[in-house]
Amino acid sequence: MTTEQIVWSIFFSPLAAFLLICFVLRPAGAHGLAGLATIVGVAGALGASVVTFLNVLAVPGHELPLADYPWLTIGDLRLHLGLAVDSLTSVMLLVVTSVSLLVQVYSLGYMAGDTGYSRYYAYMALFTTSMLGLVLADNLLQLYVFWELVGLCSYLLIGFWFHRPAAAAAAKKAFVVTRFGDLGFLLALLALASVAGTLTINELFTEHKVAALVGASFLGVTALTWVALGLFAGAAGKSAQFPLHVWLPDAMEGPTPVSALIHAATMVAAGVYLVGRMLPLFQHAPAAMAVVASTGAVTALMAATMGLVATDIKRVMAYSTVSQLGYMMLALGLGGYVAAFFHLMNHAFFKALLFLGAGSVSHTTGTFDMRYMGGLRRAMPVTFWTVLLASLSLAGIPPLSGFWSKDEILATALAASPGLFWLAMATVLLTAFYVFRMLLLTFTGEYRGGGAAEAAANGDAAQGADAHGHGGVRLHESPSVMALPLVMLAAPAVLSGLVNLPTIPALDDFLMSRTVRETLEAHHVAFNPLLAAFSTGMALLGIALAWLVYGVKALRADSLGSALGGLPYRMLYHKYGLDFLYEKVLVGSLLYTVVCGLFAALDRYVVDGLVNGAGQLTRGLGRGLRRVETGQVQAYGLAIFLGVVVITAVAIVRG
Amino acid sequence: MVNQWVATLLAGRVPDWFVALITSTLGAVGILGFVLASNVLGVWMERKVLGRFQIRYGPNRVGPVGLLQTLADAIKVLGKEAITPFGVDRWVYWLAPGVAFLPALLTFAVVPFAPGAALADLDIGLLFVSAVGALGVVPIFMAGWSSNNKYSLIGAMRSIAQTVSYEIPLVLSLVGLVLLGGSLRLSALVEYQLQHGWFLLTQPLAFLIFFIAGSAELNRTPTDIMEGESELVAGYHTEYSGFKFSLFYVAEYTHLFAAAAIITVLFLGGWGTGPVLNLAPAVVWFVAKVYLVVFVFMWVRSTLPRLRIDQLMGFCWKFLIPLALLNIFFTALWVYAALSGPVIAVLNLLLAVALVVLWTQLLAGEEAGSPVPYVARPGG
Amino acid sequence: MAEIGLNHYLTLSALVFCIGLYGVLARRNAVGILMAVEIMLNAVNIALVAMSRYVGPGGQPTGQIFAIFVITVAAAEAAVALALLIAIFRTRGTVDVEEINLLRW
Amino acid sequence: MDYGYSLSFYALAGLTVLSSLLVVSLRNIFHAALFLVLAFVGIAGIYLTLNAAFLAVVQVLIYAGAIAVLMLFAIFLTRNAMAQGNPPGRLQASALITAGLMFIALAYSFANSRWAPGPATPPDIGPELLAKELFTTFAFPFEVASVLLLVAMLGAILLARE
Repeated sequence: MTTEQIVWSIFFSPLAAFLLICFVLRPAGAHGLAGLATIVGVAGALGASVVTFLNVLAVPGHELPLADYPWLTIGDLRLHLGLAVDSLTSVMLLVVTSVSLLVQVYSLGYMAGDTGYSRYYAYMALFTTSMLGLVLADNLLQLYVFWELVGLCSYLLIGFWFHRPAAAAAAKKAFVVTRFGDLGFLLALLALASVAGTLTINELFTEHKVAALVGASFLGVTALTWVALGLFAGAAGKSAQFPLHVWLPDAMEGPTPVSALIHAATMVAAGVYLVGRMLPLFQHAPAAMAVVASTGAVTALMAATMGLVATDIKRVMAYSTVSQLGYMMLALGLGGYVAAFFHLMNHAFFKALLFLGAGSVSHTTGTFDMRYMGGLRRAMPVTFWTVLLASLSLAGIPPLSGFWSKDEILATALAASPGLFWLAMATVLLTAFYVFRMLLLTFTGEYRGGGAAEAAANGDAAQGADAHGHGGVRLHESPSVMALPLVMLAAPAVLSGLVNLPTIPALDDFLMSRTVRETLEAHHVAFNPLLAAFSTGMALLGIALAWLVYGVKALRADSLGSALGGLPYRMLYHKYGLDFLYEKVLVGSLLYTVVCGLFAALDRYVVDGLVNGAGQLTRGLGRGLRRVETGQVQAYGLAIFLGVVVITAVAIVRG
Repeated sequence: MVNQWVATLLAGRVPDWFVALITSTLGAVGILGFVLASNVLGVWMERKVLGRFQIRYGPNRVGPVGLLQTLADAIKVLGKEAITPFGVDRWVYWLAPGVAFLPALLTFAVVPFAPGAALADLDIGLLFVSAVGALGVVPIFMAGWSSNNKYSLIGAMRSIAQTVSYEIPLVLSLVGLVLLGGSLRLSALVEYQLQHGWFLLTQPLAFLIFFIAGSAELNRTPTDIMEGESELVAGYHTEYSGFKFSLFYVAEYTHLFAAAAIITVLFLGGWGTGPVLNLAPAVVWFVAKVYLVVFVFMWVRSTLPRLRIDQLMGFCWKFLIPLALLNIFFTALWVYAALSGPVIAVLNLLLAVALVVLWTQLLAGEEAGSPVPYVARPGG
Repeated sequence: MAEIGLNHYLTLSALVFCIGLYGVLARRNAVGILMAVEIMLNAVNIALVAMSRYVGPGGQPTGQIFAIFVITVAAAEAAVALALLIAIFRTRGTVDVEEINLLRW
Repeated sequence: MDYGYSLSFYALAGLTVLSSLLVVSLRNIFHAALFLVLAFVGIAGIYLTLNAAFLAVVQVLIYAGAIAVLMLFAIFLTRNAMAQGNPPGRLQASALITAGLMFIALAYSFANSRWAPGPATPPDIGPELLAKELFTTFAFPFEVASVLLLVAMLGAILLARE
């Protein structure tokens, strides 16, 4: 196979699995084979990705020359279909396919016995296909198509258990909220098409295209800034950045592997990927860069604070994800291209691991509520140790992977903006605290009853057994098909930091492919041992605080919660009231009452008025004009000859 | 001849248009005289001929062999009360007889009595004759409508139907003549006959058709259904009496003589004397032929019974018109083949016999298929 | 009294045309309207023949030929119109155009 | 100046106009039809003054002899409806105005038109010339007119048949 065929096979291999499931396995009733089909498809993609990665590695400049195919020509705008593979793409491919593969394997155990087993794997295959297509796209329109497909898969998978109202609502919420961001993306695309005349990513970075974008302006702001803000809006929706982050915690209603793959490792990273991809364009719009950076920092801190009080283990993960994505955005906003993707890669691994661990835990206990867990360390050693490693990595304890990438981001922030640096540093402390709060609540102390206790607390006997039918009576380690991926993910979660050590910046060199090197200003920041020591100290401080509160219980959590009259606690617990704001104020009052009222009025009086008016005008005219139709031919003849007279008179008068 | 003499006399002394007026007036007066004289003679002749055909004497008391009988009748008619029935359309009722007389008289305007002796030898003379003949139906309408009498009205309606129908074969039959003669001018047609033989010989079928159709136009007995004493009292002139009636009478005879004159011109070589006799002047020959034709008309009248209206119409549409069209077709063939007079005569004679026989068989077969009388046909 | 020329004929034609027009528009009897239509056609023919006589190079019978065609069409028109009229009279019992107005609002 | 010519023109024009006026104004439809014949004859006379003898005769033959007779026939057939005659309709006043305006428009147009000057002496247009033109130059219109007549005849028969 040629290089190009291999690249295409990355895309087509999971697609083949999806089609196979949809059109062969499901109609044939062979639902059990769906998991195998997807795993084989994704494994094929992984293999091809590895080969592609090696190919890219071997090519100087780290870009594969690939042909593209004409698609549409609209005026001067020429659209084509094509794949682009450079170093960034190849890294993303590896991350996506490897995490995806492990999640699929894990799902074999997690989803076993679910009625929607083959449907689940069909969605997953489609998602993997779309995600790979998104990563591989060489132009923004194609990227947008897969972007939306990914969003669709997210919707379908969040609402996978659609019979649960909460899942259906969460799916709807995710879909609607990300649509807001995608509107910006679409507008940016249209602006690019009309101003720059191309949507091919690498073409957009050429000097005269940038000049054209800078030259045009709207409302006193350059088109480039608008485009950058539009793209960032899309990215913010997808990557759950403030204020569009509200959908991600709710998205945890989906199956846990879904959360691991889509809402932790890959899809939510798509926003970061988009901004990173377009960073050569963003860097010409300082205002947009500032927006990206500050949004990232604010999101990171805010999500971390909310993570402090969440009782649902997956929600803690979700806030953590939002927070870490904020880190990445912060890095990108400050020009830390490599740092962002370094962190993205590391995060994908350890966060997937955390999610899968949480899944494993809930699989055993029958609940996601940490208040009913505890003491699982002994019963689930594999889960405990892998999750511990991932947590340490997340907290940024050297020499785990999280430390290296987070430190790079912090260094970048310190160099660019002290204010944002301190926000990020505060987040480090909070991150260490909430992740160990989670760890300690789940794995230490006494077992607090699991799903049965939760049901009893809620006064609902029927919910005694969780969705998977596990009574949660006998604590046990998860089956090996679930434990194995945990172990396999633990390796990169620990080690992936090594690809970009301060002394051996291999990733750094690799990611700076030819195009990026030509178009992007280098923002390499030297390793700062002092900073590293400080941040590690902060992380350790956070861990120590968590230990004090939840480990030895030197500080009571209740008293902390009621500090300052309980106001901070309640504010955090209610997510700063954003959901209330959105649902009740924005949607309920503003949207329903004002906007919808306006549109309803518009529809009723203007649109209907036009339609009815047209009808009534016609009727009225007809009612009036039919009097002319006397049925007497002579009247018509009279009109004809009067017309002749008038025409003659006009001809005479006008000479 | 008289006109020419007058014209030379007046030439140069008065304006040209005045000369034209004088000569026209003189010609008209001459024609009027001839027509009136012929009327008087014609009425006597008809009564005498009919009488002889019916094996009786006819008029023989007034004047020698009853010659003055017409005058006596005229005096009697003029002396009668001029009745104007109640409810008539007065103006039309009064005008109709006068108008009836006019078209017949106009026909004579183009008739060449002798070489150069026509009041107006139009180059479209034949067309003029047809046009004037077509006008003849108007006074019948006037009389029939204005009389406020259903017999009159029905008579007039029959007259319209019959006249309009028979006009078609009448005109079509003349096309053959025009094809051969190459002109519409009556005198030119006469000249042609004098050179190439009478149309009676070269266009026998046309003569037959013209004679029959002309007879119908004249409302003479085999075809006088518009008067039909046995059905309609007296048709369109039921309500007329006295002088007005006599005007209709005169008009009828004028029509008769006009038709005879036209037949003479078109089929009998006009003033031509024939190959042998050249003793008398052309006018005498012409008038003699006219009276001969009139005699034939009277002969037909006394011989044949009156037809029913549906028979009459069917005869026109199914017999005369197709034959007239065929005659045109074959004549055009002869002209195209540049055949000369005698050959055409022989061919057309054979053709006429063949066609008449064939068509008669055809129509007879058709009639045999529908033995139900016309009037009894449902929905007819 | 001026020399009779083209304008005399054209004026006559216009006058007769407008008389016919009045008849078409103002009278109620369908037969009367048809007669008025014939008068209008004849007025046009007068103009055509006068043009043939007075306008353009001599010896061109085009105007007269056109008049002949007009007469032909008029004959066809009269025949069909009267047939229609009789059909209407049979079904509606009237020839008053103000009563034959089913095709109205 | 040719008084005879002028006199005949004015006489015939007067006859035509008067007859036409009576046609459109008489309430008695039968009288109107008779005046129609008179108007046709007058127009035939007008043709004669224009050296169009053939047309004059055709006029008498077709219009006076056929069309007018057809009108009379129609009057006879619909005589039940003829009792009310030919009364003026609703539109009489506006028709009068329209016709007057039309006459003004036509007369103005005629008076202000520049015609190509014609021959001083009347051209001699005999039946031969007309026939030649009709069957050569205008052969196609002639055939079309023939078809039209045929169609009209069939249509009329079909319509009038009970």
